[in-house]
Amino acid sequence: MIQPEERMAAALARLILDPAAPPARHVAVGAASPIPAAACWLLRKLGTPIRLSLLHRPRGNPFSAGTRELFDLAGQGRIDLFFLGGGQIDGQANINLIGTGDWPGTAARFPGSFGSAFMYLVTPRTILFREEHSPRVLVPRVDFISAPGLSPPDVFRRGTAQALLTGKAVFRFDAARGRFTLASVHPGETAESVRAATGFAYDAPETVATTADPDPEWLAALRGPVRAEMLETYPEFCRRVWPTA
Amino acid sequence: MIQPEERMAAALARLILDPAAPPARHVAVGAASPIPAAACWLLRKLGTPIRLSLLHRPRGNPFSAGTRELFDLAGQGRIDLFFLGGGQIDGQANINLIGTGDWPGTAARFPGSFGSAFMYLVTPRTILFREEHSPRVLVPRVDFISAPGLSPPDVFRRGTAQALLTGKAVFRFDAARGRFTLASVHPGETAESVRAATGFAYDAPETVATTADPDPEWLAALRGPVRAEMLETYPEFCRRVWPTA
Amino acid sequence: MPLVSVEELADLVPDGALVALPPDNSLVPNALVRALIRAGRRALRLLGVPVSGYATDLLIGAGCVAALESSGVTLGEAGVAPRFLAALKRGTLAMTDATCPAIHTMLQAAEKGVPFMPLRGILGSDLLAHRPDWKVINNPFAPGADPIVLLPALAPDVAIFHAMMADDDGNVHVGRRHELATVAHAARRSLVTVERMSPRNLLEDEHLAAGTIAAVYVEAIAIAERGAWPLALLDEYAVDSAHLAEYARLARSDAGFGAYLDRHVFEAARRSFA
Amino acid sequence: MPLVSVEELADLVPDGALVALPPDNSLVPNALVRALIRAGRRALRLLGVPVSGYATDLLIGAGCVAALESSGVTLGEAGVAPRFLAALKRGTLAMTDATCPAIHTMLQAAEKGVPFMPLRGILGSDLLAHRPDWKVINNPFAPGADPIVLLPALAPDVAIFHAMMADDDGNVHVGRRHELATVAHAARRSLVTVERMSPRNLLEDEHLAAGTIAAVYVEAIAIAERGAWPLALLDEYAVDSAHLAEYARLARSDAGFGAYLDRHVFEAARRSFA
Repeated sequence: MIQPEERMAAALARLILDPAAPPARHVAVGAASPIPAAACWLLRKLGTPIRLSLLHRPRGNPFSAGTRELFDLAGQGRIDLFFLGGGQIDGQANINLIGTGDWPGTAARFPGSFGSAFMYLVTPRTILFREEHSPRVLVPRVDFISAPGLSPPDVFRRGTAQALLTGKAVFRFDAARGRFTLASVHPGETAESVRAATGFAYDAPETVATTADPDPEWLAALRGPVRAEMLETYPEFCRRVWPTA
Repeated sequence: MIQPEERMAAALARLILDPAAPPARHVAVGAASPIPAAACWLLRKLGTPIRLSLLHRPRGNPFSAGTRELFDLAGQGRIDLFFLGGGQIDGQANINLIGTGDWPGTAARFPGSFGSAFMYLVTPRTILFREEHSPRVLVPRVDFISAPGLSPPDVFRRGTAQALLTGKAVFRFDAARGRFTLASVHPGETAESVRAATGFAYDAPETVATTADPDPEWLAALRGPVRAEMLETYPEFCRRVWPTA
Repeated sequence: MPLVSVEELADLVPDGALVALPPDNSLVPNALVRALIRAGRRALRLLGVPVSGYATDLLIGAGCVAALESSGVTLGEAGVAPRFLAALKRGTLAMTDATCPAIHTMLQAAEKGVPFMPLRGILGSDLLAHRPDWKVINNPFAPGADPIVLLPALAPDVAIFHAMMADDDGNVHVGRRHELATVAHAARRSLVTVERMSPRNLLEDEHLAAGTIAAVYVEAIAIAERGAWPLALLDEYAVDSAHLAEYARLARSDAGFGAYLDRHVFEAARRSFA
Repeated sequence: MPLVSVEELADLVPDGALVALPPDNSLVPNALVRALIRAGRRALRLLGVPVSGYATDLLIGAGCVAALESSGVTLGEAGVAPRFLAALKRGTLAMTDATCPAIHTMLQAAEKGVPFMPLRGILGSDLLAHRPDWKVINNPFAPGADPIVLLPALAPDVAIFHAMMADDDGNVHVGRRHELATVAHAARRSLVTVERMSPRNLLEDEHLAAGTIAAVYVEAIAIAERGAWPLALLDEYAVDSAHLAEYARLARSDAGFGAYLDRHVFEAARRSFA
């Protein structure tokens, strides 16, 4: 029985490997991102030479100067890929981590913008990630922009969203058109069920692919060495996804 | 027999203690300044609670981030007093550590400006110090300004020279008038011998005082505990001034 | 360097002070935070460096806080920060949103004694519209149009944190947590709790010196064993996840939070003083 | 992380590179400097971080250097830097004068990935007139006139330094010498010599981690025992003052400097390879 988290980790791993995207030699993953971390560990365990910086790993992360060093590295363009989520994400790849209603979130308050307002612009490649796929999260227009998906041409920006992965589907983002295209739907979903759950407009091919399951080698890696690596940093996640391992 | 270096250290110590000058709670001393260092150690050993930061002491200096931390502290205004020398010093308290002739010192080249261009403006109080007292060093106008003695009113500046100590005399600097006044001449010098050795114009009282010798208590401190503290950081200086101690 | 009690250390934080606090993964001075609550401190303005968690939620719930500037407020795996959300809803907390590297940059500017520092990014974020203190200029080094954000120096009145050890001169060891060095340098004064005293000077040891914050920045020190509890202290002890989960559960309601405060802030102190 | 010989490390520094060097009191990679001279490297542009001494004078005398940016050039207690003065007089060296905190600031800007940083002071210094790359603006946060200097980011092509140890992952330990961390972060790549390898990961140790520069910045490492000689290495060995005095004496003349090079750079290597 493949867990949804395992499928999403595998889908992220395939997005990271995408040869059409800028290279991902150094990937940073935040504290609240166990599935992106699993995807990166999966690639490392399978031999892809990516440098992986886990921001909140208590020891052995590459930063001797705290998380400020991550932002400095990213400012230099030395972090190739970052993952961002959002309380809301809209069809132009804007993300909102502030809240809804009046500023600073009188209807619903999200945790805050963290590094997103900076990382989204200075990182050559961002993968948006949010498990909940609903019209509440995927909105026509975010209430507030923590970090914009698109910038005017005179604004310094190294890249933007490559894709959006949710619990139901994979979307690709076309920065030139400022629009998502449905790339695949996860097993159990259809083009129609995804359309119904998505608040923003997007393009879709006539026949939509199904997101591939991780093959047995990947599954074994996830449940073995990847889980072992993640146990210290993401104990709750490991207990939930791999309770009997 | 009192050494000239001992007399200069004592004269500096008295200038540091001057109650009319801004307080000197934290004093920084550079690598090339053994006499200022001796003055500060003298005050410490005699019980004055000044914090003394020796920039090039290999261990135990207060900077865990190298000399950059000194400049950061000074930038905040947390270094109260600094010592500066000059290949040339002029009557407006400008100092030249660059050289003479054409830029960057085709006639004579000095070592370079070090931190002077910054420290002179951000430190509330500077004591200028140069052992050689000659028309070659004390000039009407420096060939190049490493750091200016005076700044226009709109330029951020916390202070300027309090005084100038040489091997022959002590001068006070009046920033409002932009002019030195002779305060005392060392034993063996006269108002006339100092005037003859000084290239810049300055004021002098009708009767000029003689720089006081260090009293026995100060001499004993210099030759005992001060020398012991300085042996590691300034070995050549200690061997020269206190060869038989 | 005065070695004082944790209660005396709390007395050195005045009402209304701008107080910088480390994030939950790094040397949070929870013993001092509890002492601030017992001392009835009011109208504190907290700064998350660069984010906020348990200690901030506790202080807000206890009524000590008038304003918060932070890039994120969460209890991590224990979930949302319930007292923060409640105060925001009631309108009793003035919230200023930031982004992590902007907070680091504003502190770096204060550390360096410069009035501002630039930072890439941020342009196009609604944060900017709500930060009249952040300015946009054109990069003077660019040949053409190149807008860039300038952030003002931010010097907290007090930085408070917990460290592994201090020496008699007042130097304190924080190991690799160098972002704490920046805030300690930037703040007007630092108040520090430590697990223990070191018998030797920390700056004299080449290995320890690199992770040491010099006494020049430290105003007073108190010993507080397990002073970061229920959070972790580097290699020394782990986070008490069960306790944080209990906190997250109780703090959902005013009554539950009150019971938590009674038990873990007030009664615990009475027990230890008895 | 490739572990190479010192000669191979020298091969990674191209002719014409902008090379950052630490000051004489701090981890100067003299074994690598000698290898650069033996390799006949030419047209290097040296950056003193923030000042320059023995290693710079040696490279200038050996004809490896076209340009130098520094805040001061001296052999300390051994006196003036004779080959620097000779090259300046002959007009074979393009000298750019700076002031120490400006060099730190330009490197900090590169470290942070911002195009510039401000710095107080400098106004009224003739340095400014000879630095067209330094700009003065009015502080946008000031209500009135408040000129302030902006310094551009400066990213050296290569930072070279000597450290106490490295681990198998390529992390290197420099102890308290954190200004080296800034230049290592700012440079496009760092080439490092070390006294020895560490059997354990330096970043896994809370004490050592604070003084460790992460492998992400390091391109290659070579072992060079006593690699800072004749300068000091922190607590490990002291400066060889007698040797520096001999250097200062010999380097006063072209012939004397040639004899010094033969003996201490070329012959010493032949002896160790024999």
